[in-house]
Amino acid sequence: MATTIGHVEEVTLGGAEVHADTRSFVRKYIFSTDHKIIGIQFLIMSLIFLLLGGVLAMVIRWQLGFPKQPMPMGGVLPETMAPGGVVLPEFYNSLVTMHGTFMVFFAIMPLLVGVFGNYLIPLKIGAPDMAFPRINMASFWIAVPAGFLMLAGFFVEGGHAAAGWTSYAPLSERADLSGVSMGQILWCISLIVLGLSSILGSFNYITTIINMRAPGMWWFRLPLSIWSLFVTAILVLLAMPILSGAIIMLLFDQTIGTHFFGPAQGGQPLLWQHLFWFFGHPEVYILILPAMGMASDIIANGARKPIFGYTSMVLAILGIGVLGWGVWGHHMFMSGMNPTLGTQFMISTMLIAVPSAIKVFNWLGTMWMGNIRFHVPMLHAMAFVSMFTIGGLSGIFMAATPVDIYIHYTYFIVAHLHYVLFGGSLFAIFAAVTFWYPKMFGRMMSPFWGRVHFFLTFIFYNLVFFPMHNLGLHGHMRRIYDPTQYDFLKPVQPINELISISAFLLFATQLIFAVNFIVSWFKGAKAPENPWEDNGLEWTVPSPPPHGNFVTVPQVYRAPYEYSSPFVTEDFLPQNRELPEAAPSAAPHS
Amino acid sequence: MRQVLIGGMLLTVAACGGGEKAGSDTATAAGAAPAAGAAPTAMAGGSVTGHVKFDGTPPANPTIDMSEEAACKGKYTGPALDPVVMVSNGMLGNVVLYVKTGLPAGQTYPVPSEPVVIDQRGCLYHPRALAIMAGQKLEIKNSDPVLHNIKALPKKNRPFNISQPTEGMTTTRTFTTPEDDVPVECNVHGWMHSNIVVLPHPFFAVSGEDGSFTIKGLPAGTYEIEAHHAKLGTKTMSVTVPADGAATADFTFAATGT
Amino acid sequence: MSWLLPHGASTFVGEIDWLYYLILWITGIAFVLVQVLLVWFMIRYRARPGRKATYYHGNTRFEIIWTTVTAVVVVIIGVLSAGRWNRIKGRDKVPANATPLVVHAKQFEWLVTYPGADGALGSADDFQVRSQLHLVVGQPVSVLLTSEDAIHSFFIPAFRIKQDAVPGMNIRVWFQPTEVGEYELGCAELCGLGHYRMRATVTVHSREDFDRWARDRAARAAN
Amino acid sequence: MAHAGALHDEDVMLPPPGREPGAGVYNEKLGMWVFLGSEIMFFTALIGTYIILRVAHPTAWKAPGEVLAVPITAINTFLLICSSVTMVKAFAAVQDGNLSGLRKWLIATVLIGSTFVGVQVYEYRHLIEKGFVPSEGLYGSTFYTMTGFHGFHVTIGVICLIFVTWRAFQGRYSAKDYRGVEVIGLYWHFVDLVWIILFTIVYLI
Repeated sequence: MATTIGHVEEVTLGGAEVHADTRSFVRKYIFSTDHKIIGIQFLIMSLIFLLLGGVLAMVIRWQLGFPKQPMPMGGVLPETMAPGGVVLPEFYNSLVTMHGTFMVFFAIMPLLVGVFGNYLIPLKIGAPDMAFPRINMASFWIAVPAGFLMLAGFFVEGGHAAAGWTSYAPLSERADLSGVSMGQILWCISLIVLGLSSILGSFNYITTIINMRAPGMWWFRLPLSIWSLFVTAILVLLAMPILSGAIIMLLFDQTIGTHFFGPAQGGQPLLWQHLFWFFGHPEVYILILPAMGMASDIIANGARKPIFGYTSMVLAILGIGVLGWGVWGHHMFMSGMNPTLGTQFMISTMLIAVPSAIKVFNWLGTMWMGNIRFHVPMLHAMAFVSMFTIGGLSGIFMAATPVDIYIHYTYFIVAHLHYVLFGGSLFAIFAAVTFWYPKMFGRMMSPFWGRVHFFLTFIFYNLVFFPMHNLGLHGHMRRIYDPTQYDFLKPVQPINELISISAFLLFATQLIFAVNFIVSWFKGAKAPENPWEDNGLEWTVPSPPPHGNFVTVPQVYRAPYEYSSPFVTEDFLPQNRELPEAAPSAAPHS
Repeated sequence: MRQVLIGGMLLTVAACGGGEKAGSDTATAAGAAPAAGAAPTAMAGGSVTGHVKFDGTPPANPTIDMSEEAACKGKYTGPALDPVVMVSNGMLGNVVLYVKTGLPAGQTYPVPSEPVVIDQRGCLYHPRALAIMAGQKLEIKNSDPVLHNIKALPKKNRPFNISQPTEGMTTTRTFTTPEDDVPVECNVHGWMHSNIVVLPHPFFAVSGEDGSFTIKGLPAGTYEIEAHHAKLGTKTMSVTVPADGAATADFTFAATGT
Repeated sequence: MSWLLPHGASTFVGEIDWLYYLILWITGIAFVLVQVLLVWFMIRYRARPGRKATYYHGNTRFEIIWTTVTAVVVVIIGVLSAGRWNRIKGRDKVPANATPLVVHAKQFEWLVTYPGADGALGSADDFQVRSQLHLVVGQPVSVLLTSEDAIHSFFIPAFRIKQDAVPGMNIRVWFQPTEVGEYELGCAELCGLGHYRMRATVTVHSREDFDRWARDRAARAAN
Repeated sequence: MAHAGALHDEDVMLPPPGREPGAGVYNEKLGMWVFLGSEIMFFTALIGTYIILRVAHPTAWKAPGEVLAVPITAINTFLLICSSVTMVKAFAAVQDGNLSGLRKWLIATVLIGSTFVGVQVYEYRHLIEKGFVPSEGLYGSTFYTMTGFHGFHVTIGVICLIFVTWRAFQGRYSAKDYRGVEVIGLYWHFVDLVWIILFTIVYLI
């Protein structure tokens, strides 16, 4: 039976299809409604912001490692930022704020949700596109002006927002306290716009996953990446409007003189923190759940073995998605919130460690008795497990409220969040980009340079962030411009220098990735349909897949991780391959 | 490798910086606009000179506890005093004197090219009171090896809050609109205060330690001169300046203030 | 690069440091376990030609074991934390004999109001000192934290005490220094461009030294 | 066998054909339900803020009717409820294939919705003239933010309704395909519901 899907008008069976894609260049690559193009657009945008966030981090590290010394080539900065190359304290605060904002909202979140949510969901569930392709396009083209608004803040008088990425009121809303007015307003507007983009994206994902799964793609046959993106989309959908509402109130406080967060007429500074973290803690899981899901896919692929405990992995994702709403107060243990409330938040925080631990053990279980292939995505995915473990374990110190009294607001927190966000999310992103790159661009990335990039990143990354734990244990506060102002911090300044030098090397290492990414796009070896011998539906179509993805609607017969199945000679078994009746179509779990 | 990466990052940030600098230049140009509107009159040769005296026992100036700022404390042999009322030999310093009325309406005057300097030395502002013409450059200097921030909270001009973390830093700012009193403060050292009068014309002076002052460049005419002290209040006096001659105006403040 | 906490000098040091070292042991063991297993699996189960991985989907008994063990361990840590937390931060736990102080945080100074000779705040002999906290060894103090402008955070690393000062709120925090010496108080919450300079000296005196100092300061303030 | 949205003989009021069973409703309707989840959270943030601030500072609020004109808003509330009724009528009409009824009731809904916004603008102007502005304490802050964002939602709803009406005149809806009418109806009822909550907590308590 001949089928037409999307714009693919003619089909010849036997593998090669003939395209009659009549769309213009602009419709095809710029204002495209194709989820794959939108995913790639998000990829380019968020990698640019990742680079910019990294640049800001380098300036921060220069100042911390070598306080008040002229930065090499820093003289090109204007005197409102760094006269004579010496970073000013107000610029330092902007750097810290914008590094966080760029990385959280414009790099990691779009990389995970915007890029892989878009690219993987329809392909992996066997759908031709998203449920609402035009809304999907709008989601990207709303994110772009948000990015420009955020960048514009650097060019306005008074400098960019400087109250931290958490923008605690009242510092953030009073120009007389921060010296920043326009920058903070742009920050607010940009995030409101970006929030709209995220909400449009997420309700699209949810609808798509619920309604557009290929026949046979039961809920418990969904790959874990899709499960995690599904729960993430729900978190984005419900958390982003809270942030938007809070930021709108902050913006009104600044511009039209309302009194939500300023104490002068009864407003409450802590209210901002409650609202921000009520969004912010689900946000933390938004930033890690898709990473966990994609790492699960890649680890099962690399280990050539079914994922260990698929059901408990799904339950852990759901558990995190639910418990994640009840732990926001652990960001506020020192805020003056009622200590009894603090105890409750501590208990809920302790409990959320359980699903995370289950996932780590299951990843180990997946590798156990496997036949592990050390391809570049697998290297990154294993580093993800290792680094996420450190980030998870260091979280327990902070969840224990008495210990948190000491380490709250110190570099211990900085170390923890970077172990989760860089060691966790970013390693998983590297794994995912290198894994799905052949599908996205139809070419392979260089495995040699991939390995070089991986090992150097792994080493320098740990040299940068591991010693930060020790700084924090020494009492080193975060967001301080010049640690040598404190006598008790003078002895640890050499650690700061080590971290800074390692950070410069870490940044330089990322250029290897950038070059590999760009060069492979044009010069890489042509990618076959299924270079990693994976089971997912996306690997059953050409690389890159045509518009409309599947020539015929795939029929799904089994769970996504049937590696090394005894029913076939190969060590993989795609979800849509039909086996003779004799072989069971779905292996039992557990 | 490291230089390459730093270069890259600086290039990016430089792009941002360029824009900001252009912005502040524009602000300066706008500030000079009233002066450039009509053809500015060349400075005339008349002047007002005089002294500001202080009658009675001056009130004791508050002692400042600089013990947590060793670098500043070291600049004083005795206890550091905040010169709220600076009197020596019966003469009062830090009084801002300026032409209040008498200048022809609509007349504009060239903006002095010399900047007005405010120096942060020994964790105090020098001078503690100053006058500046709208559009004239205010040069802010840090002569201390510690962080100072300069927060100006004008009502009619753009507020600013900038920092100077290192010794020897200078930063330039301008005010665009005349304003009676712009308070200036440092938040790192809560005792540091100064007040700036922003004027539409260049006919102003600040009395020195000996209480003397000279307002130069006035055309012949009768003017009302106002003497303003942040603590002791305001006094006015009418003087007639002959062409290319000097008029005298002596003010006397007393302990009771206004 | 030490995993030991620096020397502390308040009554909270014992409680907090003990819990810290307990968690360090627990997480240290978990860390070693996971990393060793990871590396061992990498080596032991590396891909070799002609070999296939074991077709194995999981083991419910293992899952139950490690879920239970993790849950029990974190709940134990939680219970141990709750008691300590309450003793340190509980609103009814401020000792009755604690010396009252007011610490008013403003950009970028700590203004400390001492009760003077009568030991009570709000009387005529109170005096204020900028960015200097003077304490008596062994004497608990009860600090009322207020803020003028932004949120600041009162942090004395050596005393293991930290508390935000929030504008519009009066937050009480107490502690008891145990050793004579000089320490540092810092602001731990970003409060503006001078945040890094918002520092104060903490001096713990013997009772006699403190009285001498207080008399001297009170006299100076009276002038 | 084709994907959703392709124009074939399938019933477009059902989930995309040839797919694993999902929510049992067509995509647009499911999408709107999900999107309303997001809207609920947005208003939760605003209303939650209002409740927290009001509980902490009850004296910052004036007695009902002292500043705000309750009668005129009560009439306005009644109007908005009526517009939900006309929306239901429009929906019922299109289900029966009564296209003229659909147009009539959609126009009625647009008119009533616009009147609601108009009355709100009038009320704002009146209040601001009286000196009750957004910077007027917590009362002004929360009042203008909550009712303002509700009014913004109503305005968006009216714009969408005008679009749907225009399409109704173009004959784009029928008893077989009335997705647009049903989806905007869901949104409209939601906005109405939020107003009933806001009217109660802002004007009456």
